[in-house]
Amino acid sequence: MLLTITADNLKSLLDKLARDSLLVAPVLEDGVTRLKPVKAASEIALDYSNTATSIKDFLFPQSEDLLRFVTDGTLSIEEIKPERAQVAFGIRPCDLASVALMDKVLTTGEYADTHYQARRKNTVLIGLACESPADTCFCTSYGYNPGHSAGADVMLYKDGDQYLAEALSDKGREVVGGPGEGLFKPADEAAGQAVKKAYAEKEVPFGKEVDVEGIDQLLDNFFDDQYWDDVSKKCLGCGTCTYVCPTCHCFLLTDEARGGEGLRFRCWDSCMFANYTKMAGGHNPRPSKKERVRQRFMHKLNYYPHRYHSYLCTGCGRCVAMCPVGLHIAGVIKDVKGVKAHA
Amino acid sequence: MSVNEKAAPAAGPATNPTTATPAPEGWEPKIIGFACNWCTYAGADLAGTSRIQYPPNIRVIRVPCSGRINPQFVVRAFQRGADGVLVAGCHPGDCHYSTGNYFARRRYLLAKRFIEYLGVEPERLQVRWISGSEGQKFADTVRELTEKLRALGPQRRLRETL
Amino acid sequence: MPENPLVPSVATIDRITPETAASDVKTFQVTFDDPAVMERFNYMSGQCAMLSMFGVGESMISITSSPTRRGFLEFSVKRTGRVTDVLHEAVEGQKIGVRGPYGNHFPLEMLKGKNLVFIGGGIGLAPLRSLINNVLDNRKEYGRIDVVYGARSPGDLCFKYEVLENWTKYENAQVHVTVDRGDETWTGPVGFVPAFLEQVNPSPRDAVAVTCGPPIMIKLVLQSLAKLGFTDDQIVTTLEMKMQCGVGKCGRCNVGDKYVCIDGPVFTLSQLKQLPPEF
Amino acid sequence: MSATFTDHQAALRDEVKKLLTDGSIKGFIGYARGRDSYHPVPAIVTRPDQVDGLILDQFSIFGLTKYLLDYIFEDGKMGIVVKGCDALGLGRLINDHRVDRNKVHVVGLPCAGVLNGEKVAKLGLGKVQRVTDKGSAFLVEGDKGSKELPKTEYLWDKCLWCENHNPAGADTLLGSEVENVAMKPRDFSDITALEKMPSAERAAFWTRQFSRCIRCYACRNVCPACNCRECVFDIADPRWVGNTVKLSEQQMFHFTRAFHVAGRCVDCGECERVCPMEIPLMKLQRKLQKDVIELFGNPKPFVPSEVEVLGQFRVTEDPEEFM
Repeated sequence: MLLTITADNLKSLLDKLARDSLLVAPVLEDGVTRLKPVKAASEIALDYSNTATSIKDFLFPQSEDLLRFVTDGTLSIEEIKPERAQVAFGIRPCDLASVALMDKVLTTGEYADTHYQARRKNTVLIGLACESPADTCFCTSYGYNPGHSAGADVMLYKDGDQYLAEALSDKGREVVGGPGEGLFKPADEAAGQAVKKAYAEKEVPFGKEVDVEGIDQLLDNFFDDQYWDDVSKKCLGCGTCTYVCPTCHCFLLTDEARGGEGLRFRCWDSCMFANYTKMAGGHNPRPSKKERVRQRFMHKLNYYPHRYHSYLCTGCGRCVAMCPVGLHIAGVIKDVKGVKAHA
Repeated sequence: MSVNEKAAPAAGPATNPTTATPAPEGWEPKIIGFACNWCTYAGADLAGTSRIQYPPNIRVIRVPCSGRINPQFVVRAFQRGADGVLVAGCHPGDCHYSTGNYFARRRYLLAKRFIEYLGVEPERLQVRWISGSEGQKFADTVRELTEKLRALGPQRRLRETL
Repeated sequence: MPENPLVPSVATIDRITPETAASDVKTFQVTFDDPAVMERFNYMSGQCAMLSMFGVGESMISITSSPTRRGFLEFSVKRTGRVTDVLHEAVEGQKIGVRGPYGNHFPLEMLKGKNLVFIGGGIGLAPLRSLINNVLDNRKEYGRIDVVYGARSPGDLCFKYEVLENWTKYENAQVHVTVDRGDETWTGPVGFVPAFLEQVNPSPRDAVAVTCGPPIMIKLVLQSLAKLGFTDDQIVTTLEMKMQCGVGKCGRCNVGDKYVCIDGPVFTLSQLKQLPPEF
Repeated sequence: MSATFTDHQAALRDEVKKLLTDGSIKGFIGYARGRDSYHPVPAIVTRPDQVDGLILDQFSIFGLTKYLLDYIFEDGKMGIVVKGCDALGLGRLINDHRVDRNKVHVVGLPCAGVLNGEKVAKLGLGKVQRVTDKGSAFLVEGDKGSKELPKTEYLWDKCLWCENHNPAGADTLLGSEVENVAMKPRDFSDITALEKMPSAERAAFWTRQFSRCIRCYACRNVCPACNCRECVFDIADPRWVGNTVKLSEQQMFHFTRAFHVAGRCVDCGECERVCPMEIPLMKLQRKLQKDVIELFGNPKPFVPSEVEVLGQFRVTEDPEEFM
């Protein structure tokens, strides 16, 4: 059922959510809009195309404790479990889509990532459709759109001075019927559908430039192409692309101990770093930038699709905007298509 | 919550450096002293053998030369729980290796200002030239530093959380 | 057992056996402190486990004991990095963390009834030892067995008590041992494993070759096996990549779209040839 | 009024084509068009047929010198285009004995200031057709509009107080040298303001900045002074800075990196420019510069010299504060 909520009522709802649980929302600080825990709706910035870092920070934090150990003479291990419930507000459609891609890796298969699963279960995602996609956005290339709501518990669409809202899951309905009680009004179904349609059809200019159709298959026999030599020369070897990416999920396990006790952490790692695959004996299967750059793009556009049947990219455009040298996935897709067309 | 605020509860900077938290009951300042083997360490020794009284708040780490004391050591000491750091070596001109302390002097002129610039109170990092015969100066320096730190309270701005 | 697959269980090192003259390879026999965990730790030859040295980190180590001999696990570890350094400093009775078992295993069904050629180099014999003992414990189910093993020097040969004594006692089983460089006590063959393998000249008829060792040896052994007439489907080998999670999540050990920690480490040569050459 | 970068584009292409064809270089490091006309990207060409992809435009801010490290173990010469500030970065690499001057063919690009593409892109001028130097302003003509942009507002800050408009020691110079005067005196007012803050507020300021860091190492990787063979942050044993991302490790990381390049920073500002989290990294470097100037009387600590500020001392002239 479609609902509406006024801007003021949305503020009240967010204030209530911030008071009763941990609310994560976009905050503008020192020129950067990023997701942060907030105490009140007044801290929230609403004027952003997308946040500098994604919801990944809160579902799969950059470093998180897994266990505590004591090694004084004996050994005891205590598992640490993430317990805190949280509500995330202002999540854009591309980032909602990225959560589904992370889910495939971390919650399916023989083993599940219990930490991620627990956070997922304890997080309410409030999506916010995109009013003005940035010139680096290309979600439409992957079949998403500025109004794409899959993955949201509650989806909001700005409609003039109010918001169209839709609760899409039990968690979402609990928000709308609980803290949101009395703040939402039923919407005119036809008008609401028209708003959704307008968002779904909103133009994403850069998306038109990036055609991903069939790129997974094009890459099947592209491993040895000269292209990787040429393109990787530009790479600086930093980890910006992987760390701002809402779908990159590679990690590292590491210990920190003081005296006889310590913690084991899980932290993000980056396939762009030289030490990422270097083995204890010194052998490194990806010794140069060429192999590492190739790995990153092959993983997103070929290996992951082989395993999980979708691309590991949602066109959020963060790497397009933030790569210091303009070496990003949209460019690689265009290049590969160009190389293949001339081959 | 974002890991970037791991050290901080949801309400902004965790160890909020702007609010002074009172020192816990029974708190004693902890000082890490990096002392050059040839002068300051001998000076500290002399203070001991001459039975000069000074506060027991300092833990001395002996290094070959003040030129060996990487400013990273100082930052780490603060992070791992030091309330104050003393960097000490031979007087200029007296270096066992001729020039080590001249390099240290340049380095700490810059590093001391830089560490302060990052927000550590200036009193917490002391650099002193203390020779092997200056047992009294060593004791005085430690006493002076201890008193200053006692007035300042625990160092929290560079403290790490495990 | 912990709910989180990344959290190890506590185990005790019961026995430490130095394997090589320089003691740079040691075999650690461990048991889980919780008997229920020990009971549930069902593994197959070729699988690995993650050993934790708390405060330093984890290492993925192949299980060298045979699942046919229950009640304990054995790991043979060469001292090569930070974790293995600390492990080598460990004493009997010390506690470590173990999680697993991980990965696929040697294809026993495929080996049944076949003549088997095992080719190992140095510490690369560790995973093969699990399989060889497994096969020998079910001797009747397999055909002729040849073990071709080599190491840099006589002092570098691992599992001597089994290689040179136990295994030779079985019917229709032969052990061929070579060293790159001999010493005053060595009376056996001298030479690199691939050339030695060609001298031993095992027949590819109804046979499967299983090889494990340093990358350069594997590369040359594969060429020698091809020369001897083994087809890609008759050759089984293992891959080694850096691993962190062991459960197909951390993304480090992939070769193409395969994760060595869950899809490997065991591959037939024909499977390997489907993968990009990045290992 | 001087020539714009674009005016030299044809000459650059000719030069590179010639050098590649006659074999005097095996590759050239320059710029190519990026996702729009405000964001040129680095380009490395090795064949004459790729040369037409090279561009020069007034937004070419990225310093290219760090790429030279990828070729130090190879035979043959690499060509590179450098502005005045980039020449300092190159000087850094040469003085640190990381790059052999004899293996680089330097094409110098006299520079009257680089336009801040981030700022100009927001003006909605569309695809840039032409940029003209009008003295105190650049006239930018795009397909959706034109605007005269005052240099003091639209150049990168560092260009305003730049005193190195002409790259020193180039093998080939594009066009002729431009007048070498700074538009503004070197400005440390923001540093002074921070210094004057009560230390608790300053700590809070840096806590806020550092807690944003995602440790992507873009600042390190782009910095010409960060040229160690093995970086301290990559060494596993001893681990100087932990992998975990928490405030204390970020503080350690930024302190260490800033201090490692103290007195060696060439003031190119690339670290701050590439930072995805917009951490004001140059506020660290410029504090160190300011102190070097005040303490050691070196008026230009960002110009590489054979022996750097912390690699030397003066027995009596150095300030003495530690007696």
